[in-house]
Amino acid sequence: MALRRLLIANRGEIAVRIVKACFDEGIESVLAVSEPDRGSLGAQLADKVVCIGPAAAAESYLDLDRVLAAAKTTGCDALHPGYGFLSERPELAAACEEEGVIFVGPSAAAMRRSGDKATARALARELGVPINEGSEVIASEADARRVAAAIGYPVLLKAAAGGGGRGMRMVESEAELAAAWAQAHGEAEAAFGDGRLFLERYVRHARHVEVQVLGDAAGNVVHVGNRDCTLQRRYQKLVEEAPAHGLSAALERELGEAAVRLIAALDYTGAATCEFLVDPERESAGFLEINARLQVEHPVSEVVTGVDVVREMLRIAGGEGLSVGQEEIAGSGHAIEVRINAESPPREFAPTPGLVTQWAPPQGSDVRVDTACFPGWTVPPYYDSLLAKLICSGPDREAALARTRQALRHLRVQGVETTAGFAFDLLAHPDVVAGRVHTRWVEETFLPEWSDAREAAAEAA
Amino acid sequence: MALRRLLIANRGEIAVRIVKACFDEGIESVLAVSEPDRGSLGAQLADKVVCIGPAAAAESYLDLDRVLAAAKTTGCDALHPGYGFLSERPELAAACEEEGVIFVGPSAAAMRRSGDKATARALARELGVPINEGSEVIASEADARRVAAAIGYPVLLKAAAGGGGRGMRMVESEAELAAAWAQAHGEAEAAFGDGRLFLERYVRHARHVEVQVLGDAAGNVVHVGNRDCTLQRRYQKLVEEAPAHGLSAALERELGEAAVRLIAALDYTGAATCEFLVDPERESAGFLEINARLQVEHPVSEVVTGVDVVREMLRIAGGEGLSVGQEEIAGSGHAIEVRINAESPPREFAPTPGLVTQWAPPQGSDVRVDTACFPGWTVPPYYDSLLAKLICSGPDREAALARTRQALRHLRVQGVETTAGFAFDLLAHPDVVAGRVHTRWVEETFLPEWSDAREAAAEAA
Amino acid sequence: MEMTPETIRALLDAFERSDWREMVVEVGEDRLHVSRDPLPAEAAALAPQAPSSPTAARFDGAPAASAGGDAVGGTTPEEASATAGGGGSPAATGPAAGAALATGTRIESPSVGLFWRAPSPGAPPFVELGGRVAAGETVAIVEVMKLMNHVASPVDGVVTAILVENGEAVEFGQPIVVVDPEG
Amino acid sequence: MEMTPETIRALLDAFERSDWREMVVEVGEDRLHVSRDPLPAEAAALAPQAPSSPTAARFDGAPAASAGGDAVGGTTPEEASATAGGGGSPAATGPAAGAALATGTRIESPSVGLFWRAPSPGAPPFVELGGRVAAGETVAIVEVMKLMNHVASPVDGVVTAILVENGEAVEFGQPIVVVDPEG
Repeated sequence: MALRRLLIANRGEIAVRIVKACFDEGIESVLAVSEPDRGSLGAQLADKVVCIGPAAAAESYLDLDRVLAAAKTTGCDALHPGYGFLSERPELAAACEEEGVIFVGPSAAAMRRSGDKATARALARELGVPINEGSEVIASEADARRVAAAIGYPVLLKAAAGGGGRGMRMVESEAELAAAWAQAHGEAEAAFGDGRLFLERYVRHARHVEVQVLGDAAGNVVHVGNRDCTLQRRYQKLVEEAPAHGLSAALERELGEAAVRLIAALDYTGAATCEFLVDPERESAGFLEINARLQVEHPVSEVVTGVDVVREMLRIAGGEGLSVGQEEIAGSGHAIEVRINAESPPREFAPTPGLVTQWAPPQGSDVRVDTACFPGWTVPPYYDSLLAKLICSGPDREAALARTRQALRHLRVQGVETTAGFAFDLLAHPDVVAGRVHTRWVEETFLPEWSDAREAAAEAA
Repeated sequence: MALRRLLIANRGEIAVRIVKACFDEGIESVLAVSEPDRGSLGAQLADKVVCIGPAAAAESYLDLDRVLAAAKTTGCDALHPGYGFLSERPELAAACEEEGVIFVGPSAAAMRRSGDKATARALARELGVPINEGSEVIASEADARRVAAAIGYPVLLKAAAGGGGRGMRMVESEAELAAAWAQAHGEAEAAFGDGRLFLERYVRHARHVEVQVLGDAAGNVVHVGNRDCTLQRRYQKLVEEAPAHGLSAALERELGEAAVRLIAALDYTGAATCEFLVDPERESAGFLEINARLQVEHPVSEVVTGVDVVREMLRIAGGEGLSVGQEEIAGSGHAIEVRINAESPPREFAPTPGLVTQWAPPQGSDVRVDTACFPGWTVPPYYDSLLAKLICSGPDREAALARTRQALRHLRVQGVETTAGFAFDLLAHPDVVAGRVHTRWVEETFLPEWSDAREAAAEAA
Repeated sequence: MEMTPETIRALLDAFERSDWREMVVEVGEDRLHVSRDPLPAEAAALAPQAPSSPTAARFDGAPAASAGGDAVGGTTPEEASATAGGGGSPAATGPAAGAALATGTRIESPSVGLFWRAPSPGAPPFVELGGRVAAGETVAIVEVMKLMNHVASPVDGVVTAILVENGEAVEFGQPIVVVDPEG
Repeated sequence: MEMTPETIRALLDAFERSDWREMVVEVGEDRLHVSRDPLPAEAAALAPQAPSSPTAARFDGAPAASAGGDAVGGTTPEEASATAGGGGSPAATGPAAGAALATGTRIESPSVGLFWRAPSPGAPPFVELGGRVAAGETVAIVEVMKLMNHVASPVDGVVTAILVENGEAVEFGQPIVVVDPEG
């Protein structure tokens, strides 16, 4: 039975995105907001708004009981967690099941199986999917020391409870482990209310490639193509593309099939992403993990395939089957998403909250802008700094890149400093144009060059 | 040779629409603005802005010399006039030709032939297109009296220089002629700087159906389907649809072919609209006139056919051929455009200029919003009151109507009173749902009912 | 006349039993202003507050003249009306919303949840209109998924308004009880 | 020293011949402030004024570190830079823009068009920097498609700035000449 009224337990651009999908599906949208988000764009667009707590995420967006109470007291029959916050907490899915609220996502059991890195890795091994070596959840720094020595440095410390680069640290040698452990633990605790960590082998010069998957209650599982998210800064994705460029048809097929097999084995409903590390030289891929939620970068897949991932999630949650079969999903052209953050690149990407006095994103047929920003909105200092996602497309990667740079040049924003200029320079770099990058390229190659050029220009002026 | 830099000699939503087409085509956009429009959305989005004069349209948007000087001084190689203002003035097309600026539209000669109602009518007669009886331009009220008596009352007084309902008056009897003549003349003078009038037979219970046509320099002419613009108030269109509903396939074909023949005979480049009065009972159509410019309601044709009318105009002006042939243009589904005006329906649709404190139009896959509005924009009192066009689509007319009503319910606007609530009620009326309307239905049937219901509700409260 | 707790209680009682929409009583520097409709100042406090944007009030999609009956879209005009008003506090449109008091300390809900006047069904309420309450004393419970949040009065005083019906939904920051420390 | 027309002329002359960027002379209550860069107050007056929105300043698409070379889109980074600054008055980025004067009556262009200092090529200019002008006297011509609009000074005074180069494009409302009635 189709959903009737949906609680959106999130904020920012993804709240707006889900309100839009509700509009499309004829579902009433109720947005749970924190105090400073009462006037947000999502709150303006939603059918109903309920304030659940103060600015602090721990007492609002991260408070499971309040979120659930918001759904219950407003008569919602379903809840969409968005990404981040509580989206990867099996406890929320379980509590929804208990309270008779449909969770838009996998069952608590499926989320535990997919979200637990050790289980997911074991499953991959079982299914013959090549994996990237890593540990189970680690209890203490001392244990981490032992495990890291066994895997061999460098290693990656990662949060067990969620993705998005929060609680992630590269550790080059044992000497760095103590500090990295403390930082990653604290970050994960703050972001997900769960500081558990695990370790992974770090592959140099690897690319981050992921596959978008959808599964329905009838057991149908399809993949909606792959994405490349290699351009990262401190494990925060900066730019995402669909499809991943330069992969052989065989590798693309292999990744897609592996992702479908993994999700199909999990009795999984909703959207999932299977992440892989790809070694471009050896044309090999290692499975990393499953993200059991909608991802920030889902629009690039939507743009190239025409599949509306969020609407599919809502339909699946309402018990309907997938609206498309694998044979109907064909990618066409290339799409690039650039995250526009309210940050100051010259000041170490420090957040720049404040009043947005001008906001006029470019309008173009090949330009999609997912944002919660509007002129007069004050970017609050309490949450992440994502201001907008600029998604540009073209018949091929070159055209999409050119369109993206054109769109970045035409973004009119005043009041807060943004990463738009930085992103323009990034996408104009020959290595990016040629696709010769890896997950640490921004920090190792681009940022030093970029800072030097800025300083030289400042001196010359 | 493709256009390089385009002067947009217009304002409001159509300026934004043309900036968008320039972005798509990789053309630099220069927007000519009046003093109060310096901060408009179009001015924010354009590559360059040039202020041509004060608020008064006569000294800015209607001043041919200033518009042309703006194009010349900013190094533009082309000029798009939009709709209204100077868009139907052959003098502008001629001056552009003289100055070596490409006019995005027909040649001055083609505009004269198509824009002159008598010539166009004669051409239609020659081509065997049935016409609605009317006069040539009339010199005086006395002449009008004589011509009207010959045609037979009721008659329509119309401005020779432009459309959009400006300078249009229905005259039921000779007694009304003097007042109507003065009003229509004054209105036409104010809107187009040209008070010339002509007369037309008024057909009761007729529907207004028009055909969108595009012609290129090579002589290719295609039509991009038809539109129904029957819902009008005082000859101002309120709602437009594509395709016109309930026409027989034969009549649809007849209108499309007639429009193509007319435009093909005129050596015409760019976008044109051929207007017809349709008698739905007798399934007969009479040719009215040609609008030699882009029209407000072009988006509904774009939505159902996928043809980007404005981009085609730019390509044609740059000497390229039409990107589509007639056999490739097929309508799919139904689209409805609602004009959201800054007007107060209960106060006789008086304009409501002022500061827009909230502007959050609905977001949906089947919803397109063409607007120059944004939160913090002040609707100036100097120009027309069009705030936004809400274009909703669906697989059929019923779905498109439902989507439109849903979108109207979700439009969040504060600061200025709008026609959104009025439009909602209009589109919920059984006669509109059934398509049982004519060009005077809003004034004769709907508005009296609506006012009564409002008053009754006010008393009950 | 003096604005003693008794006087206030008597006045409020009279108001409660009346069909008056609004009452203003001024005694010396004291001013009691009660209204069944939200007062301007109260209305602002009850409506969603945008730091730098207008409150999210909506176009009421179903004006008087509308025939209604829009089945597509999931939201019927009736539902649209019900949510019109900007998704503000549920109580703002509830029956108790009218009894807003301009004077006194407004105690706000610490969370989204359900508002309970008594510790358990059938038990006597924590406070009554016109009753005395000490600082730190519980005036109500806001239940968040079975978790009972006791809401304490920050001041000694007289309860001059109870703004939410027992068992109704409240949101964070919504005024629930008013205590006048002058009383 | 007194701020007579002669003094002002002499000072401006000295400034013109110097490589100073800015000059401030205060004599009693009179204050002469000349700068080759737009002065803050002047800059605001020269930038496009939005009644209720920020001025349309743009992200400069070609920062120092950019390799540039973006051919698609019609606007090269160079062109983007050239139009950056919000499409304000063309002269604001021109060489003459610097000689902005904080005092005096700013005469604005009555139209978009071309700025001419003389009635015809080769003829002597209507006014010179530091020269006297009477109210009603022509200070410049703004040509709009061959139509010569004579721009008259609204006051008697001394020409303290000519803000646009001969033959340059101007837009409506752009300050073109400054006349100090105190002079």
